Amino acid sequence: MAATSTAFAFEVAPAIAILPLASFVIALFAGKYLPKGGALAGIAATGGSLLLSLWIALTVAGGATYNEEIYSLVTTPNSFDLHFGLLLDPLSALMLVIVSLVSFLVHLFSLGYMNDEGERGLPRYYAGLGLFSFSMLAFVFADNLFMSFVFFELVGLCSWLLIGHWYREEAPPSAAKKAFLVTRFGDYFFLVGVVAIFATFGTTLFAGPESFPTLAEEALAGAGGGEAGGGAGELSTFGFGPGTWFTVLGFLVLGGVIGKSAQFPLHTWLPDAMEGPTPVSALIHAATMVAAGVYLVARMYGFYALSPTALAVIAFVGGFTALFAASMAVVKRDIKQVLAYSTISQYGYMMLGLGAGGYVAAVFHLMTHAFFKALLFLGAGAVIIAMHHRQDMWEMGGLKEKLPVTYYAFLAGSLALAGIFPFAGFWSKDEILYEALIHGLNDPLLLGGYLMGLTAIVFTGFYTFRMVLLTFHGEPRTHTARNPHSLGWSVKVPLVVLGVLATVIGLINMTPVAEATGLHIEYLHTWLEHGIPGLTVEHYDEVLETVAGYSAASLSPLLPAVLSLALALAGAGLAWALYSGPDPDHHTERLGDIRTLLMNNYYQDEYQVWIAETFGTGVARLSDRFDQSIVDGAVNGISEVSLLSGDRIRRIQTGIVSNYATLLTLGLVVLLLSVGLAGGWFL
Amino acid sequence: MTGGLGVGVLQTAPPIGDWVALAPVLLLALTALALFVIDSVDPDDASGGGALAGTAAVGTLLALVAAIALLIAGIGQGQGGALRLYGGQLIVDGMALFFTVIFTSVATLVIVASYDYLRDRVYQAEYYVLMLLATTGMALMASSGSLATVFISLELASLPSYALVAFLKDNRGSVEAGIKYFLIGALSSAIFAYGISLVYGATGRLGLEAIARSLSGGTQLVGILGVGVLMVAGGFAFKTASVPFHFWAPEAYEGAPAPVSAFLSSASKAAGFVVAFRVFAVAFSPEAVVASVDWTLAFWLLAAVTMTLGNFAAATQDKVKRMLAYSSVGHAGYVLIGLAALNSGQNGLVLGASMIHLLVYGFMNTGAFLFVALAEYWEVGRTFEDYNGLGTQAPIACVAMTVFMFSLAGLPVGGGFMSKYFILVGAVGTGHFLLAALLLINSALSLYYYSRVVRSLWFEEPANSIGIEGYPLGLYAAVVGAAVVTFLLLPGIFLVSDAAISAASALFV
Amino acid sequence: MPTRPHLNLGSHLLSGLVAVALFAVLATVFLTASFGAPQGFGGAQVTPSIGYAMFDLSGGEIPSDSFLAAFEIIDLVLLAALAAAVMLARREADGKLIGIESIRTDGGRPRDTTSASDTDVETEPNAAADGDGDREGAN
Amino acid sequence: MILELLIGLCLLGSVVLFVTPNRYAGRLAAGWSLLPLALSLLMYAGFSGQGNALLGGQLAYETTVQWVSLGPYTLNWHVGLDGISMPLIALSTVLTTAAILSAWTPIEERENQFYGLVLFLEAGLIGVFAVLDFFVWFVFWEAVLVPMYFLVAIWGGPRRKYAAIKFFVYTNVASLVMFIGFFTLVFGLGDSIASLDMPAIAQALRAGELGSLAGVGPGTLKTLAFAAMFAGFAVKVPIVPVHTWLPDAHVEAPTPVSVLLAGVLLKMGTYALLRFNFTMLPDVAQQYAAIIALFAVVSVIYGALLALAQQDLKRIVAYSSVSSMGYVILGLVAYTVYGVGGATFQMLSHGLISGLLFACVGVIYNTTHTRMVDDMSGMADRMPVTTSMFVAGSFAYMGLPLTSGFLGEYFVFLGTFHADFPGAAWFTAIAMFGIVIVAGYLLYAMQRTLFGPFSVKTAHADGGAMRTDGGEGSGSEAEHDIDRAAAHDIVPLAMLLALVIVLGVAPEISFGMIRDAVGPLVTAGGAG
Amino acid sequence: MVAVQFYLLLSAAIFCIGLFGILTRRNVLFFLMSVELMLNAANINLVAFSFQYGNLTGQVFSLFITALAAAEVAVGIGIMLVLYRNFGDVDVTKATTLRW
Repeated sequence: MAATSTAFAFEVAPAIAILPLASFVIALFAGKYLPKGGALAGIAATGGSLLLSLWIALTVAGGATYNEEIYSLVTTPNSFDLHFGLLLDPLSALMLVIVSLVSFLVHLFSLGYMNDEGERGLPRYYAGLGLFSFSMLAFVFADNLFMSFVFFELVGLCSWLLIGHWYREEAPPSAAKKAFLVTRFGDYFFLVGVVAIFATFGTTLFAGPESFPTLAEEALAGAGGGEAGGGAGELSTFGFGPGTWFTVLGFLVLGGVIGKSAQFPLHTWLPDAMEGPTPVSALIHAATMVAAGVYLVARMYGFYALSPTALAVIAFVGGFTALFAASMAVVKRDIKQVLAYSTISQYGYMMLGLGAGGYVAAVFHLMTHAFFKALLFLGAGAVIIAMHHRQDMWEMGGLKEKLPVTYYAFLAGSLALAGIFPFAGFWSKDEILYEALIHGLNDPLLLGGYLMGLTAIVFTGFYTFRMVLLTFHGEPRTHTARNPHSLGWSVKVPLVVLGVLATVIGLINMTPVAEATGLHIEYLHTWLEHGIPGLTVEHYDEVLETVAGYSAASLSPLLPAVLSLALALAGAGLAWALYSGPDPDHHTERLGDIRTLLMNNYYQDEYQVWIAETFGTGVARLSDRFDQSIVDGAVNGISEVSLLSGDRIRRIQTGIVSNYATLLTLGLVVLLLSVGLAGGWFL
Repeated sequence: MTGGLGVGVLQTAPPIGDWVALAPVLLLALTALALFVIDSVDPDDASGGGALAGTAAVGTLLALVAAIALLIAGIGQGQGGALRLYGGQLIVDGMALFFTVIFTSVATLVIVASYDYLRDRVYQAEYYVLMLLATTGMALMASSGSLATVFISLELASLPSYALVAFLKDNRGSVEAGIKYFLIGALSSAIFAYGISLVYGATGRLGLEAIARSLSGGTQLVGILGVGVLMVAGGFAFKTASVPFHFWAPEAYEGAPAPVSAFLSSASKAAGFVVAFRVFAVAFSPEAVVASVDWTLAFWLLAAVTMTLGNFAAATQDKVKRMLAYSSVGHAGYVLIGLAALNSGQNGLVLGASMIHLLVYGFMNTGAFLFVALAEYWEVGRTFEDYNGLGTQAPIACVAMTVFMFSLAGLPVGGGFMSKYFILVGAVGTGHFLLAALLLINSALSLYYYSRVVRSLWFEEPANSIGIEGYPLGLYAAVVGAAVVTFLLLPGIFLVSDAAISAASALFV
Repeated sequence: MPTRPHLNLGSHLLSGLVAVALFAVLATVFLTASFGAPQGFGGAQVTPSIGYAMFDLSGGEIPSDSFLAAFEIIDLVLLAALAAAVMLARREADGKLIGIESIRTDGGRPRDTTSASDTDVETEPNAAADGDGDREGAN
Repeated sequence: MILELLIGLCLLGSVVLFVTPNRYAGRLAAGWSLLPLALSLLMYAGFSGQGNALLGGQLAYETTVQWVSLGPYTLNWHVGLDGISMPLIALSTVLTTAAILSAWTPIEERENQFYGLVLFLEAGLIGVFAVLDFFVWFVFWEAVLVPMYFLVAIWGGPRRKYAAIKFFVYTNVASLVMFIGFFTLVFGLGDSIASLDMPAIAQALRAGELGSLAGVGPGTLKTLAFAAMFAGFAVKVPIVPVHTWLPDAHVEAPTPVSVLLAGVLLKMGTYALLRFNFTMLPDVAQQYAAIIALFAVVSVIYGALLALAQQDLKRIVAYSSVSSMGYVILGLVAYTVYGVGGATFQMLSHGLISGLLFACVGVIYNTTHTRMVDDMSGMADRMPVTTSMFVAGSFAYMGLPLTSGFLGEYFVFLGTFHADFPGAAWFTAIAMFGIVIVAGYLLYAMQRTLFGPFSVKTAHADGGAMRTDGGEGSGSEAEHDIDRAAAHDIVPLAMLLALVIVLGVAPEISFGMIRDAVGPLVTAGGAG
Repeated sequence: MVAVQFYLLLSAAIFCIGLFGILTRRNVLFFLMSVELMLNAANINLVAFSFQYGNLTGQVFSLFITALAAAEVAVGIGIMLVLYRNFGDVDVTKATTLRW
């Protein structure tokens, strides 16, 4: 009975993604005839997905896993198979729940944010949300890298659609374009990576004995064992050593990750993407698009674990991004901008965790972040509704009394974000830093990542509470803030749900506590320990140790935890000191040039825009001029020369018959001479 | 020695069958005489030229039918070999009949068109007589078996042509064209005659096969033979309007009445080629002569220069008729490839390709000039701009003209596509890549200027409203007929290609 | 009217150089050729033999190609020359040719739009031609 | 005889349309074009060919009739389909119908001639893809030029005559070059072939029966012939640097003609390259693979850069065609199943997508009378359906997954990355960067034209139909679509888009037969 | 017996004199006369070679050439007449309306 129920659960698993796809189709074609512009279909679909995901999670919790092909795009004998498949293991099951939950809540929230605000184009909006959910869910349960790429790209499309939702204005379409382009730039490397992985291993499966991480592992083992290359003999490594080549492959895929997860230097699209409706921001930044990158690394962690170089780079980039983005968040005025940079920063932590060998920690943070960041965005959305779509924090203030539900939910999210004990973010962030530290003691690159991550905590604490204080505390600074718009249930319910989760979800993996007490309460760790062989934590740890040469220094988790908590509190305290008054000053202006630098995001946008516009279009213009003048000029030149010479040639025909006779005779003489000389008549 | 010259042959009078074999020629000549009679009986021609044109057309048509019948009947082809009449002075074989078909077809078209063109003009009888005599001369050229008959029949074709070009006696253009044509023609025929005398000097013979026999053992008189051969080639170059004997052509074609231009540029050119084919293939057969007198080199040069000059000069013309005249020179260059490539193993193919091209050219070029005749009849003017927007006024004729132009350019809307590519195949197959490349360049250019006509007809708005008065039946019939044949020769090329290639191959047996 | 010839040296003679060049080529070729002894006619009667040869009759003492066909063709040539010459040379009794007014080889373009180089008989009435006509009329 | 019926139907339709009164011509043409469309789809459904047409495969719908003899060679009417030609024929019929429908609005004079020529063009295209005898094939190859010339020159834009003659002469020269190259091979084969049957020639060539010609040895002869044919076909494709006729022709051509030009005519070039160069002379192709790949990559990147510099929507799509066709060449040179098969698939896919985009531009142009990016913005406000189609088409063009555009490119990349020739991976990786540039210019164009506040700057917009005040901000989108495109404008777009998605989701529909047809080619010519 | 080369040389000279006349004189009549000279150069050859080879072909043919020359002149004179009527001159270089 249990077996059949398990089998049935896996049979219907594709419906997790297909339900939102159906809602997409319904909203697109029938949305304008439906009440709420298709929202109900979306809510029903994602609700269904959520239930199914929970069912799958329960099934997986029972120890079952699933790894099957479900739809074959192309089957080519003796060559690569392109197919869609289902890989249901603890990681994907967990992620399915997160995604479908956030998606469901965002749909719900949208009723209040979009419908109640009299927006146009609701069918388009809900269709976009549906497609987004579909793509992300399908991405999550993808069983091969090709399928991941397919849905990774679709996620990009959806982000373009949703960010550019308000297309009648100038900024959103531009932001949408930027988001798509920057991520596409990353996807270019990803695409090369997928193709190269296909070409190298002949497969892009994530799991199983024929999967590419397994093959790579065998190849490396073979290469280590025998002089002739052993297991690598089967694989074409394009003239590199297998280890080097796998690192290159890892970097290529990482390009896509950096783009989608908005890591330095491809993070510039994300703040601009705030031009989209706020629920969309919640969806993009909490659970879907941005998470996709980190999830992808986690998904193929078995492959990355083979390459210490790739891991170190991931960790360093992550740490750097965490600090870098946090510093920019400090000076922003727009509530969504602050959240945007905090998102970048938080994903930097996840990357740091992954790179530092803290697979569980990163997944943990991915989960907690999904909840508290969704919460923060939705909370910000609620504030924005209340503020009649004003987003500048300096126009707010004192909303605590008017919007108590929002305030407390938002506060819970903020505490989680800042990493204050015992909220969710504390546990997960702390674990990442701990992993980075223990592995980093043997690796300077990791240690650098750790230090940057640690420093970022201060900034995080500061900007988080600056945001909270400016928004909710003090006196209302504008008329709107004094008379905010009231909020409906559809806004409040998601906030409450997420607020609870942000508060308690961290408790599932209290590593310091577990270490200190010896209790087996690291539930997430346990959860990820089982599943498909080769995709488990144990396996990753083993590979990290044997292949990548990671070794953990033995260190109590308590001290680092206390350190990071202290830093977070210091940041928060600074914010409190500066902004707690009824009418806080613009303290950041005292930073002077640094503030300008930070407001301008270290001029990252400028150089990227310069590359894209000035340089790109410059080269394009040059090419065009070259094409018009040289290439096409040659073509036209040939015709002109022909016609000109034609005009010359016809002047031979002077009209005077004596000249004709002369030329005729001359021609004859020439003919006689040439043939005569050839035939030797004159000898 | 005595017997070697075929005195024995002198005794045998041609059997009846041989008269039958000459039926097309005889029909043409008799029609000419009949026209004289008609003219003397009814000098004022109450029918406005109808009787004359009708008689002439019927005569050429009968000759055409006779030629086709003989061709189908296999006279002079196949096992028995060519029919040699008058002691080998005249030869009836596949090639002769094939070209007779070309001449008579063109003549028929032109005569039908002339009925309208010449309406209410004087000297109609002379016009038709001259045209028929010229056709007779051409048919005889195709059948000539000796340099003597070649020369005389060439003159028979030429002399009436001079007069026909100058037919519009009070039109300066026509007269000027006539005098130029005549003067260059006279000069060329003098050179030709001198060439014949030198060939005679080198071989002691005038019969083509006799010359071949004489040369087969090699000759000491290489230089004399060489000069003779080249001068003979010059005579043919005049007739075919090949550089440097082409100077008359643009003027004559432009100045002459358009039907005469059609006649000259199609039939007369073909006549020049057929006799060149026969003389060079039979008398100066490449195997025997080319080693010392490399006339293929000469024709190679002629082909290259002719097609290039013709096409380049045509590209920038303002007047349609003159453009066609130069393009006619260009086409002569294409056909010359057939002669230039004769020294390699594919003789039947390359010569056959040239013959096919001449046949198709006979229709498409005649048709094009007859369209110009139509335009002259309508008095719309003669430049490209004057033709603007004709497509809306006279769509049928313009479709026909489009077919001609594209077919001339070698696009697959007519037989010209097939024939041009056959020539190209021949050039490539015999390794004449340079000629093939030149053909390519020239084709591109020709496409440009031919499509200028199409552009005027269809794409441009008429500058001023042209009043087209009437749709002359004869001209239309001729133009449309030529277009239909041109078009049908695309899928139906197999009707003639086998005959042409086997007729050409027969020369080399 | 032929006038008394007088030597006119000038640049137009330059083109005659081509003829000289041709002569040089011909002379070179001819003088390097070597012929055997002429066979001659051996005292046979040449003139009657020509007659026999021309009409393709047996009886000529000297061998020759047959020329009967050529003879018949030249008959046509002369006929053509006659017709051509008569047509060209004839003038109508009243000095007027019907239909000549609408000459169309110029495309029948209206005279006002033709270019300057376009010297049709209609556009530029020719004084000489007129004078010629007068003289003819006086005869 | 079914192929003859197909071609005959088109020709008959052409003749009928020429004599149809103008006011009925559009509808009759659309109706009539359904006949070949239906027939070709039936043929597609009942397709039973196996293997490659030139390499001894089992042909579908084959007929052979002797036609002419050209010296030692017989020319036959030999038609038949394999898995490469069948999809392309279906593509031709589909796009013809789409083009005819999208012509209803813009073509307002001499309709009967227009539609007659379009059907004539269709006949020519089908002939090119169906015929297997060289000379007959060449007839069709050239015959396609004529209607195209008229279509551009009569109904085109302001510089139509220049563009038309350029197209006409350029491609004609190319044909001649190719012709010479091919016949060099034919004569080099000498007595080993008795006809110009392409399968016979291909097999003889692959059997190594090429002799020497005019003192040139077989090795050099092959290379020369390959170069000549490649140059000839390259113009048609077009490959940089012989591409300059294309933007001119596209810009000046009326939109329905652009649809056909980009959709099918360019495919003639790649189809011919596949059939001739890559099937007949695989050894030369592989010997010079890196050079050919270089041309392909330059086309991809350079074409995309040129597209980036354009302001005219049609020019953008035109140059991007240059870019896209570069992928096809890259795939062909790979000699892998995915490479060659992907190239063929990309032909189909690009045909549909570029047709779709051109048709969209046409719909916009019909309303705004401008195609300049700077002249309009916010079209989405007034033309939501067209905009959606344009967006979908653009993303397909960028290679969005689940559209055929993605798979076409992806197959090519997969196939080429591990191809045998030196530097294959590098060439592929560089070519892939095209997907970034293509996204750049298409997104840029969309952002500028479709989105933002509504405005149109044009000297002769349709009077009061377009309000250029930016509109007011209330009411539903549909109400503002005052110039909503007519249904017959949208139908072809929807039709093409549907096909793009169907092929993107279920590529086996055509990739199955394509793979079957390219299989013999790559197993004989390179690694699988 | 005069060697045949000298007849050849003579004919070449006459031929080139005729040609010279054509190239340098503008009068149609001179042109016609020059052509006659050239044709007669051919006749000299024919007669000389007839003797050389001992057959009559050349001699007979020379008669035909003479006849043709007459016919040619007849036509030529006719054209000359109409030329004169149209251009008022028999100068061949005057008629240049058709060119290029």
